[in-house]
Amino acid sequence: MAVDMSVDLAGIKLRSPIVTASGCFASGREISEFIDLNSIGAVVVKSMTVEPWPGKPTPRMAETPSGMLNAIGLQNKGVEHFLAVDLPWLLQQDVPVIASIAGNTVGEFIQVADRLRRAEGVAAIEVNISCPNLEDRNNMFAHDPRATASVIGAVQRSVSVPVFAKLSPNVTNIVEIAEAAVEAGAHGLSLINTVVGMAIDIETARPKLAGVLGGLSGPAIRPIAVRAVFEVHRALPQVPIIGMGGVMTHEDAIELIMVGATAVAIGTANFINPKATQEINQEMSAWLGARGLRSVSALKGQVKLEG
Amino acid sequence: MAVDMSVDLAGIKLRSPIVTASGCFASGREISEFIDLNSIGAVVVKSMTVEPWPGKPTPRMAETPSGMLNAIGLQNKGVEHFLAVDLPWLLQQDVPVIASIAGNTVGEFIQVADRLRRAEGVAAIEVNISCPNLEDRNNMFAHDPRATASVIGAVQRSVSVPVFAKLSPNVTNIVEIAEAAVEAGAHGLSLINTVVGMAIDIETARPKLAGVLGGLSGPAIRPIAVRAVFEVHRALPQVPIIGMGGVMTHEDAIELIMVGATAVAIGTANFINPKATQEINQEMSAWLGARGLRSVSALKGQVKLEG
Amino acid sequence: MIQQTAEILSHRKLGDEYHLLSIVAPEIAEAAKPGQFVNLRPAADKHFILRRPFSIYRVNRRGDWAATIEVVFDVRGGGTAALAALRPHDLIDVVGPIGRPFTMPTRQKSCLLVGGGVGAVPLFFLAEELRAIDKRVDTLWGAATASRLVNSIDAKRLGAMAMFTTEDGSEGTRGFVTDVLPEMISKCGTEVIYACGPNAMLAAVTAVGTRHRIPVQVAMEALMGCGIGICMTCVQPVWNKEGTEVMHVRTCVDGPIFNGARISWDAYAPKVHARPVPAGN
Amino acid sequence: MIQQTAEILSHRKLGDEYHLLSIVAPEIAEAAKPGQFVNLRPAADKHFILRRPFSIYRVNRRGDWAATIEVVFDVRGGGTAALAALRPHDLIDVVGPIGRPFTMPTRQKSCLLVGGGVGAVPLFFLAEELRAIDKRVDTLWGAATASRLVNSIDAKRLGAMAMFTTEDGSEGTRGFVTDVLPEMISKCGTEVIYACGPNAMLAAVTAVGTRHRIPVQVAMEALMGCGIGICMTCVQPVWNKEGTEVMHVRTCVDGPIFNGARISWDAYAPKVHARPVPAGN
Ligand SMILES: Cc1cc2nc3c(=O)[nH]c(=O)nc-3n(C[C@H](O)[C@H](O)[C@H](O)COP(=O)(O)OP(=O)(O)OC[C@H]3O[C@@H](n4cnc5c(N)ncnc54)[C@H](O)[C@@H]3O)c2cc1C
Ligand SMILES: Cc1cc2nc3c(=O)[nH]c(=O)nc-3n(C[C@H](O)[C@H](O)[C@H](O)COP(=O)(O)OP(=O)(O)OC[C@H]3O[C@@H](n4cnc5c(N)ncnc54)[C@H](O)[C@@H]3O)c2cc1C
Ligand SMILES: Cc1cc2nc3c(=O)[nH]c(=O)nc-3n(C[C@H](O)[C@H](O)[C@H](O)COP(=O)(O)O)c2cc1C
Ligand SMILES: Cc1cc2nc3c(=O)[nH]c(=O)nc-3n(C[C@H](O)[C@H](O)[C@H](O)COP(=O)(O)O)c2cc1C
Ligand code: FES
Ligand code: FES
Repeated sequence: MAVDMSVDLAGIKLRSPIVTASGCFASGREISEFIDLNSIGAVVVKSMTVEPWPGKPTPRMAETPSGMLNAIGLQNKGVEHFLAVDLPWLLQQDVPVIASIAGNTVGEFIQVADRLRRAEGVAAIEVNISCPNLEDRNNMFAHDPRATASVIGAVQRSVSVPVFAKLSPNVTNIVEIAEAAVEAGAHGLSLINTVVGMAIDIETARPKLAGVLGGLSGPAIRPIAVRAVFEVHRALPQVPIIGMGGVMTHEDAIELIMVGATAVAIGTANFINPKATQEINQEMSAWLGARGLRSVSALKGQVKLEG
Repeated sequence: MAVDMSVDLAGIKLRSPIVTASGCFASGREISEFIDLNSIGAVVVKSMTVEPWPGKPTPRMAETPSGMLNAIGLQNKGVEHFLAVDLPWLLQQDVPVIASIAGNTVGEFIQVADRLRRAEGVAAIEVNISCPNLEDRNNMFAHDPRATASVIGAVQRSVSVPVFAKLSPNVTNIVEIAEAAVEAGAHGLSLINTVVGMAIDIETARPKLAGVLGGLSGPAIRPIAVRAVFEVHRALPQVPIIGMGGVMTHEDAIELIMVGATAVAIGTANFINPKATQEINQEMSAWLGARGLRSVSALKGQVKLEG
Repeated sequence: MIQQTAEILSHRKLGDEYHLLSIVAPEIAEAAKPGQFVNLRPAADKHFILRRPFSIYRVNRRGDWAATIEVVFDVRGGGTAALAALRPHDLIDVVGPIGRPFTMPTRQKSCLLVGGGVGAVPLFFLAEELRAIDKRVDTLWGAATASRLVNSIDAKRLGAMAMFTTEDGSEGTRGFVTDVLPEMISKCGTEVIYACGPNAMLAAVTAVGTRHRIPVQVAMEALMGCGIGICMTCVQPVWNKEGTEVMHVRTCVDGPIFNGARISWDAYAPKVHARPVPAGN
Repeated sequence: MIQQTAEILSHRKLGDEYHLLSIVAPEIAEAAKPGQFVNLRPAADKHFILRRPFSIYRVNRRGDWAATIEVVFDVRGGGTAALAALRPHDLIDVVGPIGRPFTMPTRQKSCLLVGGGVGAVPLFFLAEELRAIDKRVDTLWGAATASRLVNSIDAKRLGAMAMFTTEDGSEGTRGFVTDVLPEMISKCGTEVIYACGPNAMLAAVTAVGTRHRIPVQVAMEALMGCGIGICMTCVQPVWNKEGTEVMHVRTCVDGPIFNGARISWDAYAPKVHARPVPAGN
């Protein structure tokens, strides 16, 4: 008896709960040499901005215990390049496309959203609000409920597809931000983005990243991701969540689903194993089958607290 | 030429910058079977409360990639036991004693501080404000600048020794909390406490911790600790910092000193290697000597950002 | 307690399921008493893995400088898998001997040792020491199935009388140790019971012992963060002397051997906070 | 690019400082071109460690199913230490061949290969392929000291003329490759230069080449998060065709071979943000 791996994510039908984490899959072309894109649930592409962004100087990466720090600076070729080159290619691959968008002002977010609205074939939009807000002393949008609401509200009014707010774990109360995003019209939530961290090369006394601070990802942050998904799902049980953070195996993905994720995004794992998404999908299906479970959606939010 | 490992921590003369992290060394008696307590800078004891606390049910621990989650619930025998049993023993060991105190109300913190004021031989007090505040819907004191200020202010007025505020990394802006603590009279800051996390046993669908949520410690969180010490030291360069979080080796300790820590506390590393504090101290001294550096204090805050 | 880097003398399988590691650790072997354990670091993995506690199966004090301790384990996860990969001459970081050992009987002459599954391990060492002080030793061994019994050949010879129970009947009596325990007590004139195994078994054995007014010493397991008494992860719910209050007592250094009658067995019903609040460590 | 678990055929030291791993990987060996690299996973450590990129030193296509690729490395940190521990028959996870290879000359006949330290590695494969298409190959090898030269015995025989420089004079001319480069160019009638080594050397070689109006192809190194083009950690500052703007171009899949004249060498002066703001990934 085959296991039903399909899930409904804010009205989008996915073949599998396993999707890609923005910025860890480019737009899928490179990885398509290793896996069947239509074996996974959706491709979430690298965050795009109105104009091309050059990103930060190098070094942009440092390895840490069970994790890595990155300070890429959202290097991307801009929304026009996405529409002209990446999207047409993706649409031939028979996999839902989720466009991640970024900006430094509400206006920039709106401009990208506007261009995407007029494009065919974008299944949903993920709003990467872990960006410095030029209009507010470079505070991250995601660190303030008001800034979060204004970006999400504006994007949501400009497009007709479901909008996911991508939350930052670097806050005192992630539930407060999640609620602000949902009240502003977010149809779903993606969490978590990277945890801000830093590393020093003690021989040179220099930061290992040219950007000084970076985003921590990988297995090291998984317990932080599980907690975030757990708390947000408890507060907003109706809101679909794309859970992510340090997922390397199908067990890790199941953990996030049990605390409330509808879909699970794979990020850093792709760097180590280009086949990670496809393999995790297969192994999750086998795990469910071995336990006589017929559909992955049955696991969602099943964590037992009492008794 | 011997290396001078001594440091001045808020007026307390320490033989070494290597101290113990509260709750990871008990009160030193067990570990004294493995190391010379007077080879380290100070013993920071397990947080104590007015009355004995039973702590949380088990399981209280779960291993995670490069880290561990704990939910001990501050089990301790109370301040009277500390004064009657632990302190007298510690005072024979010729090592400065830093008493960590905890409570669920400002009043409880004051009561512990009062008892300690009348005791001889406590070199400093570390205030563990990562405790649920019963008077404010169980919000952590450390998550709110006002609550932080009220606890630190009250404790600081009740005692005559230096007061260290132990900060939580689970906040949007740790500098804001640090400033509130210092304005309220903290002589120094200890950071970071554990990062809130969670883990599920997917076979039973139960949280791995009876307390559900737990504190993540160990190498996994080191980049978070480095960033926290870096930012707090930049904002408050005059304030002495006890840095901690995932320090396993002398290189890790040096990293924290380079971003501004005056002393470095060793926590989880003691569990794996009971000799960790002493070995890190020796290896740090050797590292300095090999580079012709004559004193550890020369490294403090030496991280190079420009050019 | 001491910490040392020790050499693996030998590694062999004990039956289909268990591994026996013999570790050269003279000082630990010298100091070790039945019921104590060692805390092993599976690998000097720079990404760190906590130590793993293992009961001392036997000590071999012949040839002082080469004196060894033996541990027996089955592969459960990452740590025991790493231990199972150790070869002779490999080095391993050991802390031990740890914990309060079994208390040797003074007046009592007739001792019954009850082991469940891998819980049988510390009873081999105990049996030798009891016989060395001329006590009568009887043994009762239980497991889910025959292959889960630890070294049943030697187990038979450890004492005057030996009985086995397996849940599937593949060896000895079908059922649980407690099904034959009362019968053994009367046959052997048991005056003191030493038990090690799953909590459910220890609770049941304690109940039987109490009914027969026989003291029961139990060896408890717990998740251990440090194994040396500094982290408070390993606590058991134990009644205070007065029986007025349940205290959280460390298994590693205040145990692992407890008076069964003092354990608050019903505290093991899983308790989980309904409204989790961020944990104070 | 393919990913496969491959078997180690052999592992030997190459001089005092370098290790040579021969890996059975027929498809990768078949597809590999000079200048390309493989991305190796040092250990299937569950706590994870990123892959490590290594130039292809040589391929051995004899006996198709057994065709091998060879990598040469020195131990720098955890990853290379793990690779240095590999034994014949061990398995390793390999991704490759990766990147844009050196461009083979069409008109030009006379090629000069310039290698600095371990940067010499990809030039061995290149030299063989150039000679296979009847090009004149001359080689210039530099290092801090003799022991840092990769396989100088074979290096001597790779081309018509071979010169060595070491900073301490322990082999060949004392100094840097650029001290003898102009002389070699005129002696050998060099028409195209292939260089691999530290950035400072590549910048200097490119400058000399440009002065002599000789195209210089450089093999660049960078920290690599993924090695397959999806993470953007490995970028180099490269002038666009028009020379109007510096773009950040991926080393792994758009390089590692670049036209030296297109690299914005002065962009390498360490740049660090004065006022760090939390990084957007
Ligand atoms: C005092 C004492 C004596 C023990 N003696 C033996 C023995 O003689 N033979 C034997 O096979 N086992 C014994 N155990 C259990 C043994 O420690 C665990 O099987 C082992 O730690 C599992 O590690 P792992 O990495 O293979 O499993 P994992 O599941 O990967 O372990 C994950 C975590 O759970 C902990 N853990 C898992 N199971 C147990 C358990 N039953 N008790 C305590 N911690 C556990 C591990 O320490 C680790 O922190 C003993 C435990 C204690 C406390
Ligand atoms: C295209 C390419 C080809 C290479 N070819 C060779 C070769 O043929 N022989 C050889 O010995 N080395 C080569 N290197 C360098 C080699 O990848 C590093 O020496 C190796 O990754 C160091 O890993 P480590 O864990 O031992 O060192 P660590 O210092 O522990 O590495 C820490 C981090 O730094 C990275 N790193 C360290 N040094 C370098 C470096 N010079 N370049 C890129 N990443 C680095 C590692 O990947 C890791 O992420 C090449 C690098 C690149 C990019
Ligand atoms: C190199 C790198 C680049 C990333 N780029 C983006 C990005 O452009 N937009 C975004 O929303 N998240 C980005 N992220 C964050 C990931 O999408 C993901 O939230 C995070 O890495 C945690 O998941 P992981 O541990 O599985 O990698 C990036 C992460 C990494 C490691
Ligand atoms: C088991 C355990 C118990 C702890 N108990 C306390 C405590 O009582 N008071 C306190 O301020 N911090 C406590 N901490 C936090 C540590 O002091 C330290 O801040 C944290 O573990 C990070 O350092 P580390 O990674 O070196 O362990 C505890 C940590 C652990 C792992
Ligand atoms: S395991 Fe740490 S106190 Fe027992
Ligand atoms: S290393 Fe990831 S893009 Fe080149």
